Amino acid sequence: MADKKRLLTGVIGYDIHYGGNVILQLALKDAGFEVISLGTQVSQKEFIEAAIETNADAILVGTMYGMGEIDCKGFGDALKEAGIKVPLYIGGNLAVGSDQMDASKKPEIIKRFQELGFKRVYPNPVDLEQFIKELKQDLKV
Amino acid sequence: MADKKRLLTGVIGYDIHYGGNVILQLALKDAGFEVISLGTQVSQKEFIEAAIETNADAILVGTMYGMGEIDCKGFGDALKEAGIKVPLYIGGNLAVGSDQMDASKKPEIIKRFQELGFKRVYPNPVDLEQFIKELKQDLKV
Amino acid sequence: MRVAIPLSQRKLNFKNEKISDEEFFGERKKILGLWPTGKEIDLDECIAYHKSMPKSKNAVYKLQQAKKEGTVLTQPRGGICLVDEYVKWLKLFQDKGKADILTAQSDSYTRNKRFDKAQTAWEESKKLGRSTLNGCPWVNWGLKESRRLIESIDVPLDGRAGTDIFSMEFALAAGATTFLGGVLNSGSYYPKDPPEKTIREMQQVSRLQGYYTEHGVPIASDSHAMSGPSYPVHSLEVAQVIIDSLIEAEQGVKYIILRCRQTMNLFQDVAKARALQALAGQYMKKCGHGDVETFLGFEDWVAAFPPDNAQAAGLVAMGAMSAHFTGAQNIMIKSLDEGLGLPTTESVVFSLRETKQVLNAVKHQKLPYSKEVEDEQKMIMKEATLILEKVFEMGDGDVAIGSIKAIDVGVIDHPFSSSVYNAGKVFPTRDANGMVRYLNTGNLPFTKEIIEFHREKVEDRKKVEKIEKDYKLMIEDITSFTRDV
Amino acid sequence: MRVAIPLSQRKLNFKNEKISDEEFFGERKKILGLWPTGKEIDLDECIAYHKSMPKSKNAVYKLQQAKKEGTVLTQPRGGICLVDEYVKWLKLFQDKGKADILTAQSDSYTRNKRFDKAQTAWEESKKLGRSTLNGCPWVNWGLKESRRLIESIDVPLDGRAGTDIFSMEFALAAGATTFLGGVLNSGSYYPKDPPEKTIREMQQVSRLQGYYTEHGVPIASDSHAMSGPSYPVHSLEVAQVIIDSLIEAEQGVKYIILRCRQTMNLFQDVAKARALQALAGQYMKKCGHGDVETFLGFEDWVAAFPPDNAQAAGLVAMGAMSAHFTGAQNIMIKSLDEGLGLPTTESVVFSLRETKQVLNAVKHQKLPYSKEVEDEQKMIMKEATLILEKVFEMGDGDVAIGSIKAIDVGVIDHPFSSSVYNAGKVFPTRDANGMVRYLNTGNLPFTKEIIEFHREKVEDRKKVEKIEKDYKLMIEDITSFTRDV
Ligand code: B12
Ligand code: B12
Repeated sequence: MADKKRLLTGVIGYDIHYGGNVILQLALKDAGFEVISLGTQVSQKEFIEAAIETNADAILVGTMYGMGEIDCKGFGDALKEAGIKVPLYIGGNLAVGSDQMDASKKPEIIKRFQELGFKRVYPNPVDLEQFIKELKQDLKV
Repeated sequence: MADKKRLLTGVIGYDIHYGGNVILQLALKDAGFEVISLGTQVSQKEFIEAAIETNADAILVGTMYGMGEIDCKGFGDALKEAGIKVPLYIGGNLAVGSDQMDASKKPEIIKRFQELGFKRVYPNPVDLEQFIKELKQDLKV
Repeated sequence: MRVAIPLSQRKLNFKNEKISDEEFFGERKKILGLWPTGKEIDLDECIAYHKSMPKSKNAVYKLQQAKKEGTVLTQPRGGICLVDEYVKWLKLFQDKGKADILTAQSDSYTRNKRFDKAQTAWEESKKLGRSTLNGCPWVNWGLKESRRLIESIDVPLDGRAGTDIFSMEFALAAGATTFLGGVLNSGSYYPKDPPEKTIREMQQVSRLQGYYTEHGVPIASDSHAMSGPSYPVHSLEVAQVIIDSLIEAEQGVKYIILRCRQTMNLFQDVAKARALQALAGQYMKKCGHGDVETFLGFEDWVAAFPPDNAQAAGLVAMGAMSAHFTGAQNIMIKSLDEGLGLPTTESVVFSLRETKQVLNAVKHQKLPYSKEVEDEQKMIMKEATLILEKVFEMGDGDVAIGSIKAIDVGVIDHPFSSSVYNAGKVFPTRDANGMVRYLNTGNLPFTKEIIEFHREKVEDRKKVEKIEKDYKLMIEDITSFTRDV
Repeated sequence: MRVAIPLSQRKLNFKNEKISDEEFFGERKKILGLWPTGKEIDLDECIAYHKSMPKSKNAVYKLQQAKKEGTVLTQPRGGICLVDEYVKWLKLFQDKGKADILTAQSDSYTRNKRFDKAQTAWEESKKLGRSTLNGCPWVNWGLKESRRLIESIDVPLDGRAGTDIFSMEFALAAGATTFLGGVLNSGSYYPKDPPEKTIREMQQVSRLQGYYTEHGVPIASDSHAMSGPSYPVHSLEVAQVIIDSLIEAEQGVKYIILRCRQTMNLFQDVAKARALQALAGQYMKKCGHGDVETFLGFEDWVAAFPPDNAQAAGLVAMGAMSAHFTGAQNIMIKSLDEGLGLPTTESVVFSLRETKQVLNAVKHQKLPYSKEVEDEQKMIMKEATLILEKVFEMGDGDVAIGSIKAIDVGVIDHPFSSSVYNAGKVFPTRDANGMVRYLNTGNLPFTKEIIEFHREKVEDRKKVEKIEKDYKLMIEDITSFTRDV
């Protein structure tokens, strides 16, 4: 148990889509991680406080309802300010509207979230195996 | 019975789509016409011979399988040659391919068939009531 | 990290009883004061306004007609924040999609009373020329804009705002005639709120609907249970809808749409719909609400949709078939873009037209009698009755109080619910024959036999399909509908 | 004007008997001589060629596997004359549409042996860069081009050429492994040919398929009845498919797809499919063809389709549901463009993906037992048996001769058939409950009770729906599926 990497996860803003997050947690646990869940409607502040409290190795933000970009404004900076250096990930529906989900829009959306401080960005549909592979790589497990 | 207009109808070329023609016949009979049916796979020659034989007041050509334009080449001229002056109509699928059925293509298709000698041209979907109205107008009934 | 306050530390200072006029109007005043537009609403004027509307724009009359004629009214979802744009959309849905009822859902900020955030996003959207809000900010719109939306259409509008009472005030004032109900459902929308808060808010919402109805403007409440990424759990859904209906009826709601959600199994859809109607009838009568008129509403697969339009179209048509055979008066459709994001108008129109075609094609058909379907119905009724009776017992006859206590111990439980007050022990899955079963019954008050029945069915499937872990089963259930064919 | 030659003036100088080698090869020689490419075909080489093909490209093996696994193989229709273009199409259907079997239908000129006209149109198409032919001109293509088409794909190809024996020679030679059968069906493709001509040609076609099979290359024949603008007529369809199968089997065909066509009523689809399989089994055994392996094929609504893609998508999904519940091994789909014209590739891919999604969604489900469905099945079997027994009686035990005589008096009858030899007295319609019935039973050898049953059902509908004239009923039946929703 001791050497398990600890992941902090939650759904940001006013979003209550919890189903995907539950599945994500199950998959991460199966992949050998310790998972700390903050549930839904998690504010930036709550993420930051929990990250400090739990000494998490990474923060995994979920957002489904399309308004995540507004909710994530200044997130990277706030983390820096709090002295948190662990990598920040986001996955889900990263914009409002099906026209925004086209593969052609992905690079632009990813870039926008990277600028907000996210290390890696996963617009839906997410390949969880791929994500876990990259996460392990980043965390050197 | 005596004053009923006599219509000659059939499906041209190698086309065997008879269903629509049966419905057409039923509708025309209901509208007070006498209908002479030539069935399917009717050649230009058969139409012309029958027109002379029956002294028909109009010729109604059906075509569904998309290749009707090839089958109708020179039809107008052939009728003229045979001294037949009654109006010639065509209806159905007037080209091969769903992309040809777009409303935007209609004027072009109608023109092509008019040049082949057709008085009026009805690309699918056909409004039978509208057709019968126009037919009655043409035949002054 | 975030924990629920234990029940012992919470006060349940209310009952399943009609809210007094005083309390009702006092509460309204508080709510309407939350944003400047609140003062635009004058209840008497609103009722007069409704009465001046054509009857064809009232959902209740239309549902009654559908019941008489045996037809299914189609209804899309949706909502965006730009009124001009949304007027165009709704007209398209109505004229090209032939929608019988239209919808305007409030956005997530509005639902959470963050009118400040909604205002900013709305302003920004106007600048951008596209909606950055995922719904309709009724409160920020104010009465004039809200009415302009509804006046632009010829069919009834569903104001779908849940326990979001301020939005509902506006949607009602603007002419909407049907609303999202769902007392227990709403809990999931406010994950940090204890159930008593949600239920209390729902009472206010229902009371407002009842008020309109009492003043000659029939309003329908759409009672439906929570949904998640995969199958609905039948008996729990039935029990929840009935609890919702009872709480709503107590406040004076006289027209309730019992919402039945697609299972992907036509026969179980029918069994559930019949169970729901039969049991709702029993309980409404028993609780003195025999005068409430219920309708059956159907809802397309509310769980995860495939991101491919063609695949989505398959599920949409299946939903339409089920809606017909359940005998529903209304079907809430999903757009082809459901799995992607807020839909394009074409995608909504497509679903509407496709749904209507299927409904037309099966219009005259009846489901042949089958004892297997009847047995399935009986099973659902038996399970739901156990839940309902336990709830009444826990509340000493008060269904609202009983529900709160039941949620606390997991006698009522929502799979995948975001509420921190939710037990989260119950999960759905299907068995080897494609019937939805309980993967876990958690603390549901079921008999040993029932628990055994579900367990056996699930174990059977695990063997047949060679799946060992439960969570793999859950992922398989979701992905089997969403993955590439 | 155009009249059928009376039966008394026609000679029926053949039997339902396996064609002798001599006759078979003699006939082949004649046919292959009709166009220069004919000499490219060498039977021994073709059989060797088939044996060098991967098993996964043989439809029979794939159907057998589907039977074992309980899956439904999807298959689009289609055909155009430009090979390069069609290769692209087929690959799309296979890779994006996930089609399990692909199709290449011959065009209408080729079917009518007008290879001269097909040649001109092909040349012109090459110049235009778009196909002006409505199918594949196998004969004009010749062996190399035909093989190039089939070599480009990884799944079996259906050569769908009916009694068009020259096309079939080429399609078989090129690697196709399943074909359109339908002895009586084919009559409608050659409206001026008396049935004995069509049947004789079909015998040759079946003999060729049998020849390949006897030499170790299993080939499947797809037996299916005629279609028109509206509903299929069940018992007639069942009888026809069985007659076809018997005539085909007599020539050595060992694999037969019993094709069952969508009625728009899931339950009647199932009843018909069961009736067809049960009765086919009985007759095949009775006639000494117990060794023939049959498969159940399903076919999307073969009648008039709506010209709107969304509406079409609804019918396509309904077809997929029925295919599953009938227990079919294969479904022949319609594209979303069916009601318009030869489809775009997107439209075919959409239908394929939609179909597969529905099949996946219901994959594990079983149809609950219902006596009503069983009664429907029994009724269809009873009627079909009356037709079949009459045919055998009229042919003194010879089903081919019996069929010809039966067609002559309308004991076999095709609604809306183009054949001048067809009685054309039988018409389908549906009853008030959406079940397909006979509007007219014409000269079908039914008992008074059966005739009365159908009449009553239809009269009942007429009353309920306030339709007086029969032909208005027929138009209503067609337009109810094709008109704007
Ligand atoms: C179920 C559902 C709901 C349920 C949620 C219940 C619950 N407890 O979860 C209910 C009914 C409550 C609901 C409500 C709403 N919903 Co909703 N909902 C859905 C639906 C149908 C399925 C979501 C789901 O569970 N998918 C299955 C799971 C397994 O997938 P997932 O969520 O995408 O998660 C996966 C990945 O994203 C990834 N992942 C998740 N988190 C993370 C994090 C990281 C770091 C990584 C790497 C990966 C990752 O892993 C998961 C497993 O594979 C979707 C549409 C769809 N997708 O089919 C709409 C959808 C998400 N909802 C939507 C909307 C608009 C709403 C509402 C705002 C509607 C309204 N106006 O009221 C409200 C939201 C209110 C709120 N405050 O949030 C929109 C979002 C619009 C957009 N983005 O353009 C969608 C897309 C529907 C649509 N097409 O319009 N919804
Ligand atoms: C049923 C059908 C068949 C049946 C026909 C049986 C029969 N006895 O009629 C069968 C199975 C035999 C068949 C065969 C083929 N078919 Co077909 N068939 C159809 C289908 C599904 C319905 C046709 C129908 O009956 N419609 C209903 C009737 C009432 O409508 P209608 O025919 O359009 O007729 C109406 C109007 O056109 C109008 N009308 C008709 N004639 C006239 C004349 C005048 C003057 C006027 C004003 C109006 C008028 O009145 C009618 C009543 O409203 C259509 C697709 C569709 N539409 O859904 C394809 C379709 C017509 N067939 C098609 C094809 C390609 C074929 C085949 C060539 C396939 C092949 N390669 O083997 C063969 C044809 C062989 C041949 N030699 O002709 C294509 C044509 C392609 C194109 N134009 O681009 C279609 C469009 C399917 C498709 N999307 O690919 N077919």
